[in-house]
Amino acid sequence: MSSPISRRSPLGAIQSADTPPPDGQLVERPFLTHVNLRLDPGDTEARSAVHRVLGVQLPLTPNTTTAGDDLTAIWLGPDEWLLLAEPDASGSLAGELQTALAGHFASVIDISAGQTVIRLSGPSALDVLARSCALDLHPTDFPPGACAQTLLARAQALLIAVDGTPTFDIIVRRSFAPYVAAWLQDSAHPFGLSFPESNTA
Amino acid sequence: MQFYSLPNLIRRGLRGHRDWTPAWRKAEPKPAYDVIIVGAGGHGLATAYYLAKLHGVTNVAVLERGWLGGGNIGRNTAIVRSNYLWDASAHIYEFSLKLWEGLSQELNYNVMFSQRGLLNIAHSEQEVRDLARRVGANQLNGIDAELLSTDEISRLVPILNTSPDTRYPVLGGTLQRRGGVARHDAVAWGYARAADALGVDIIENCEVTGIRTANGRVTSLETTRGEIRAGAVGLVVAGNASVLASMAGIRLPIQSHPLQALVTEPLKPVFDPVVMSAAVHVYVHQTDRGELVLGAGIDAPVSYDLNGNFRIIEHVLAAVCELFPIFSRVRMLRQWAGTVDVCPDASPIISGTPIKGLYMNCGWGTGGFKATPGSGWVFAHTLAHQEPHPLNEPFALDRFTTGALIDEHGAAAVAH
Amino acid sequence: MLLIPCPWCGPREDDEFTFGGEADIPRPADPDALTDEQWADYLFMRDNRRGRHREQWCHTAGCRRWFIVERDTVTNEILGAGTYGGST
Amino acid sequence: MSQPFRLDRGGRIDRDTPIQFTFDGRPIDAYRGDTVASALLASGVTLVGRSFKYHRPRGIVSAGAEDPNAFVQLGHGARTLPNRLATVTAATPGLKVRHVNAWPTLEYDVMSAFGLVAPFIPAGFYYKTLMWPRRFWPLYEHFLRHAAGLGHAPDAPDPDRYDHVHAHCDVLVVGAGPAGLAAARAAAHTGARVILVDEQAEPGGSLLASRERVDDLPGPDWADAVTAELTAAPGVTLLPNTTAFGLYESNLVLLAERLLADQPDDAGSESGARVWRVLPKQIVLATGAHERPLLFANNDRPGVMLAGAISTYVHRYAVAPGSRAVLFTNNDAAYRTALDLTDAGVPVAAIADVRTDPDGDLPSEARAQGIPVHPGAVVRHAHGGRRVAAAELCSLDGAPLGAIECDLLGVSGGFAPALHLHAQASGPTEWDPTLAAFAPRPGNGIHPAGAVAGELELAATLRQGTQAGSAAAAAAGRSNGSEPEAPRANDSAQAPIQPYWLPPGNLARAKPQFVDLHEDVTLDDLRLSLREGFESIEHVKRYTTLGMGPDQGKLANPLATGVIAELLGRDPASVGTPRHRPAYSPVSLGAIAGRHIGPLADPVRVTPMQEWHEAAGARFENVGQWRRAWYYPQPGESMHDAVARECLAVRHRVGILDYSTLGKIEITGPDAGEFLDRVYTNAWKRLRPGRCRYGLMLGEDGMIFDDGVTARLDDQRYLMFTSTSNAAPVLAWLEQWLQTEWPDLRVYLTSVSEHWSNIALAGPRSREVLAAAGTDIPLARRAFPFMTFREGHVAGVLARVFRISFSGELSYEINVPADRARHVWEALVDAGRPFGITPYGTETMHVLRAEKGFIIVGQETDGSVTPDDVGLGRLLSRRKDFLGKRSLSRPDTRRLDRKKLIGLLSDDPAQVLPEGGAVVDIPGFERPLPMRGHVTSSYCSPTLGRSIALAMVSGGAGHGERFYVATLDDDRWLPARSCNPVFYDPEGARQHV
Repeated sequence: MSSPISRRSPLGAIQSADTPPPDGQLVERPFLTHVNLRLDPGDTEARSAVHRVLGVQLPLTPNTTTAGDDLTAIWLGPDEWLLLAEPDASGSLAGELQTALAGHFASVIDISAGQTVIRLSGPSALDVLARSCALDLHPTDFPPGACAQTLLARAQALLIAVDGTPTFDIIVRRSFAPYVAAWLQDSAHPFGLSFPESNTA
Repeated sequence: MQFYSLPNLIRRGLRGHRDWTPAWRKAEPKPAYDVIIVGAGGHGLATAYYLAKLHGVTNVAVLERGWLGGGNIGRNTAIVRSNYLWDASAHIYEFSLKLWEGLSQELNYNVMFSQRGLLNIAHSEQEVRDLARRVGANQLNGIDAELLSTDEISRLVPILNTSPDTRYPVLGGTLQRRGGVARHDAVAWGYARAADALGVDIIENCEVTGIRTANGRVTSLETTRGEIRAGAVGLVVAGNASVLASMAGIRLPIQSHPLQALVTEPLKPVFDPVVMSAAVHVYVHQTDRGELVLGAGIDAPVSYDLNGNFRIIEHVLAAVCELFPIFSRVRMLRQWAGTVDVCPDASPIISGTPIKGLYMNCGWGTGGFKATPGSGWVFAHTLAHQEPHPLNEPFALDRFTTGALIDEHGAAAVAH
Repeated sequence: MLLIPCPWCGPREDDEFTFGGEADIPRPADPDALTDEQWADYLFMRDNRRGRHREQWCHTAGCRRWFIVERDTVTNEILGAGTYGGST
Repeated sequence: MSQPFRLDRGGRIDRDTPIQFTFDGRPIDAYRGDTVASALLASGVTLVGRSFKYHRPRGIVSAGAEDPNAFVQLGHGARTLPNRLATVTAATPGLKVRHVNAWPTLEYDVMSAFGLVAPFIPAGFYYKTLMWPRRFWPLYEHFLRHAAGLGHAPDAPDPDRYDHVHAHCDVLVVGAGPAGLAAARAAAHTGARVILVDEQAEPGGSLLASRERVDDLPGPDWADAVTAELTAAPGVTLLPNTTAFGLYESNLVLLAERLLADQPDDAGSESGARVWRVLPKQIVLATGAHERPLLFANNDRPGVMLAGAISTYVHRYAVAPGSRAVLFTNNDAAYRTALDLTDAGVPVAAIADVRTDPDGDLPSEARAQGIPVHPGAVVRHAHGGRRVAAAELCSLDGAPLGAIECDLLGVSGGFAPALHLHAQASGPTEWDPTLAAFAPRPGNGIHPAGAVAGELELAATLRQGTQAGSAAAAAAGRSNGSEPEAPRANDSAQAPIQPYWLPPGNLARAKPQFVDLHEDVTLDDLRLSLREGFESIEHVKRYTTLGMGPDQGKLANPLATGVIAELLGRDPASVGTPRHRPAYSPVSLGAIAGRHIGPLADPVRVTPMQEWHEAAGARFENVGQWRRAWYYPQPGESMHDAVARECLAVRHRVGILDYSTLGKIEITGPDAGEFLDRVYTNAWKRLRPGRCRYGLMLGEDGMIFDDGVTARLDDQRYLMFTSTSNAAPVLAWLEQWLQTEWPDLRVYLTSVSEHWSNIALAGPRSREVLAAAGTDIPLARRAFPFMTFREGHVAGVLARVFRISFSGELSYEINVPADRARHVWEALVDAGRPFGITPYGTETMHVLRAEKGFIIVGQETDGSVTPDDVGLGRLLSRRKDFLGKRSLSRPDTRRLDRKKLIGLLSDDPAQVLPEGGAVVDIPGFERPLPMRGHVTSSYCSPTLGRSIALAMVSGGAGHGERFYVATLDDDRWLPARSCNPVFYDPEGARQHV
């Protein structure tokens, strides 16, 4: 019974071997590694242990991120972070952290399959998001490196300002991805933006 | 009391309507009353009327902080029905509905009670089950209730979107043909006029600032127009029950929330019955003026704020446009909020209190208007006999201690 | 529409939050020691104050933290906010 | 071109672009830039509608959103727009405009008969009659309803979509008149982010109809220049055709932008709309003021217009709304109109001025132009039917001054600030005696400027606007120290107005004098209201319907305040005005709903196997936002057939269920066991790693809140399953206790619901299927017993396999990462084929669990059910406290006659009892009839070959007790007997094999 194990992203990207996400302004970035990390920020030992594994410090300032070469640490709460890494890191990353944090009151949980990333970029990105997002994403209030958990229309989402293009990564739970994608698609249409075929769920 | 009738209207019309007299006197507070009702809303005025009419208690004052009928009776969506789940609720609401059916004649005031039918629609299998359970219970309680199929619903309200392709298709519903709507302000005015005619003093702009007691018994009320002694006091102050009760050191199992409502521009008639959908928190009917009146869900946070909440309006109108696609181009005219006092079981408190002579009628949540006549009737009985009528016995304050709650969340119009 | 000041995320629109009711109602240490009246008071009775009101909120769609807000229930003006352990 | 009243020069219309639309089928010539109203006036159409109650002929009164009369129906069919104002609707080619509320025609409206009986149907007449005979009310009401109403709703679903935008800025300027333009300019000067909105098609407001010069430019040119400047400025958003309709707490401002339809259609330019949801840091309120009408007999005749509106039509649209004018005023503004008309070549036959010595600059200029001015004079009566023919003047003491012929009667009773937005959010207002109107007080981030602040002179307005703009920007944290110089204007000083509410002496008795034109509320109606004790302004409003029309009483309410004050002999400030409510101008429900309709109405949550289910022909049911496979009918199968087949497959072979929607929460930390002990009714600390346990969660009121299996993954990690619909509530509930009550517990909660898909294999052959699919987990009964879990590979994917059962059969719930779930599902289906594996849906799942007497929270329970009530008392630990425990010892929860879960078997095995059906001991037709309980679940059980049901009945029931269940549609009683609620395999042997 060993047909090759195919993976399916919520927005329809199907691939057996991980490939880098296509360029574009409105695309899914499927199969990235998502690890949820909980620990007491006061436990400096634990934090440096994490630093040793990740190569970046955990952001302690609310709604900010710290980015390494192939990994971003995203603030989710005073004792909660999301680690977003390249696809192949899955499993290993969580494993290394668990080992590194042995003996500490901490929780490391791989939730890669539970959510996906939608990348929206281009000059009209702010206008598109303004259709579903109540936050002020103007660069003065939301510069690159900032992140925010909020609602897009009626779905929870995590927004990350990636660069000043502007480019945003939008992280949504798996079962809400088609809804959020449809909203973005509908909002982006007047600006001539849309998902590539493979992503229109 | 000047009798209202077409001949009188014409006779006085010929004289330019110059000799109509006030619907109720602007009474001055006397030093003492046998019974003081706090709150000149529908329930308070109805209580005073039935006290005078049925129990011969006429030395009664109704105190109102602002203008008569300025509370929830002046802000609600005027829906009348009795299809509640539990026996206790069913009995009091059905009793109330029977009073509604003769109210205009009883008060010689046309409250425009219109039994155009009330339709509850279900959007999920469990909702269908719950509605069926309610219909079953209603039928045993002698309340008219019919289970409707989606087809029957679309025949009854053709403009309702009953397509299976909508996000939450209509899977069925129930109809109470005797349900309907009434002209809410007229109810307050009609009771006020009739009570006044029986000698009840209605005192507006008279705010209660304190409740005095002696040896566990209420003795008098401090008001902005002086202290007034009272044999018995009935607090009927929707939206302020906790505040008044706290003056007597009583804590209530009540939280106050804003309830949103709105009205559209007037249209020629497009549909008849009241349509309610608990799942999407909508109830809508068309007034005699042609406006669509829509009720929405309640704000989650405790609040006494009466400025509308636009978010709730957005949600409700999205649901309305799904249910009634032709209303999408109709326009919202006015939006407002009322304060609903909600009990943990979404049922009211009509009860004595630890303080002798002090009675409360509160916690009606979204059910208050439809209960106005019945609530006044049983509360009058309770005040007159110093003990509850069987109809309101189950709605005692101590049910929250014993645990004998009457959970009507399912039957209440909106999710609490 | 309220702007709720999350102690961590700053002011956000109220639909990101869950209202948790009146604050400062600690769960009795030994419920069995209470009379039915005392238990009912903990369970159901509320101040439901008109004016200054201390209440619990959770930033459900955000950092998932519960915190305390002090608000005027008549004007809905936010008077302060604080974390558990912190103060308002 | 048949535009007799079009001036041959001037105006801001585009004379090079003639267009044509129709009014009641009659072609109307116009120019681009016209409103429907200006075009109708240009064509000499003065009768545009019939009044709401008496169906009196009505004409255009204003040039804006305050018009009480100019309601028309635009377009037809699905795109029709009822009750739109001709005064704010742009004239577009092919637009079909129809009158509302008249039949058969506007000219000959049968319902104008109401006018004849007007004396007998005053305000509130319906409260006094139509009560007898009682059964006739539906008839009366039918007639009332059809007489009332206004436009017609569309007859088909709305083809248009509506846009929603969230916006943020430092300064929002509402109104682009002189004050607003100056304010926006000043704010932009600081680099602030500015949004400037105006309900008109072009910015400028009163400047567009002004005679004055600003910074040495004609008013309109200056407005154009500033508009260009602002359009070019970075960070400034200019929104014409946009009405700020609501101001809410947190200073949330709602804007409705009218969009030109992509392709011109017969609904005209208003068919599309965009709602802006703006959260500004500061607000400049520059909404201007509404001119007040004046009272006199027949003051509602077509041709009676606001003086300011006349000037607007002359200047902006090059339309002279009449050929011979009389003006009636109590202030200087009307003189400006007189001069405008004179310039336009329209003779002004007279100006009646309430003031005895009008001597300001404007009056003098008017006199100099030879316009007859009658000081201390009033209009007492307007002659004419469908159009005013003459104005009858008299002196204040009633001495007749004769009737002066005219077809245009301009009135100006002073100006009432348009403070609606401000007042909606309970902003403070106060009575301004010099204006004789209420004006807003600044504060709370709101800066009023210009006419809304009571400033009627242009130069001062521009200064005020500039200051307000700078102040607002500064308050928003944007300031560069310098404030731009305020624009200069050359307007003339204005003499104060003289309030004029009631006509003096007997003039006040003349009929009819309309206070609210839309609602047909007359002076006599107000008198009647007060006479009958309805004195509070809210009582007057509700009794007479004053201000309740679609115009929201913009003109009527400010007038009514003064009139009522005078009738009561009270100070207007104490009379007040009816509470202002959103929306300032009506907004379509669709525009407010925005994108939240159709496919975007609400999230549709699906599992990774959705496409497979669809391909397999599944029918689906909504479970909250989830869409779940309900059953899989094969060709020709009814639901009953399909469910029967699926049930038997599970009982005799093997079935596969997509159970991914269950909530899953990982509970980690040293105190995880202690935490579970507190939230579950049973004990957890001693559960060994690798084992599972069923848990019951109560609310503090002791009622069942949720149930599910929790597994101990390792020493410090548990995985909790919640019911599908409670996934989010349970997590929130657990977090609340953890964070607010038990912060000392070292526990972390993480939702993994979406990461793990859950595939349930159920049935005697499931072990073989799992083995065939390929797994490294030892499956032997002893190696992997019931109520344990193992980690290992299934079909090559790392999985958590739980040996738990919701069907009572040998069963494995296989959790795999969602992105690989489809692969595993297909592998299992392939592997299962030789064993006759059958996919089953939620309906079969329900039947199977009912056969086993397993409850469903929310179906057997309803928030008033305790564990004892459903026979789960054994799960209540005596040795520890847990949430809800104390409530179980209250008198009512100890009652013996509480409703208990029982099994019910109808005497007729083929009869499926109705779910929800009432259960009684003895049937009968007396009402009320005592009820024992109700049927909670009822199915045809293929396994048992008969119907089964679960019910909640008071006191419960032993075996074989007689009950009757009422049918819901045909008054029949179905006999049934009670039984053990576990209908199948009561020993539970099958799940242990």
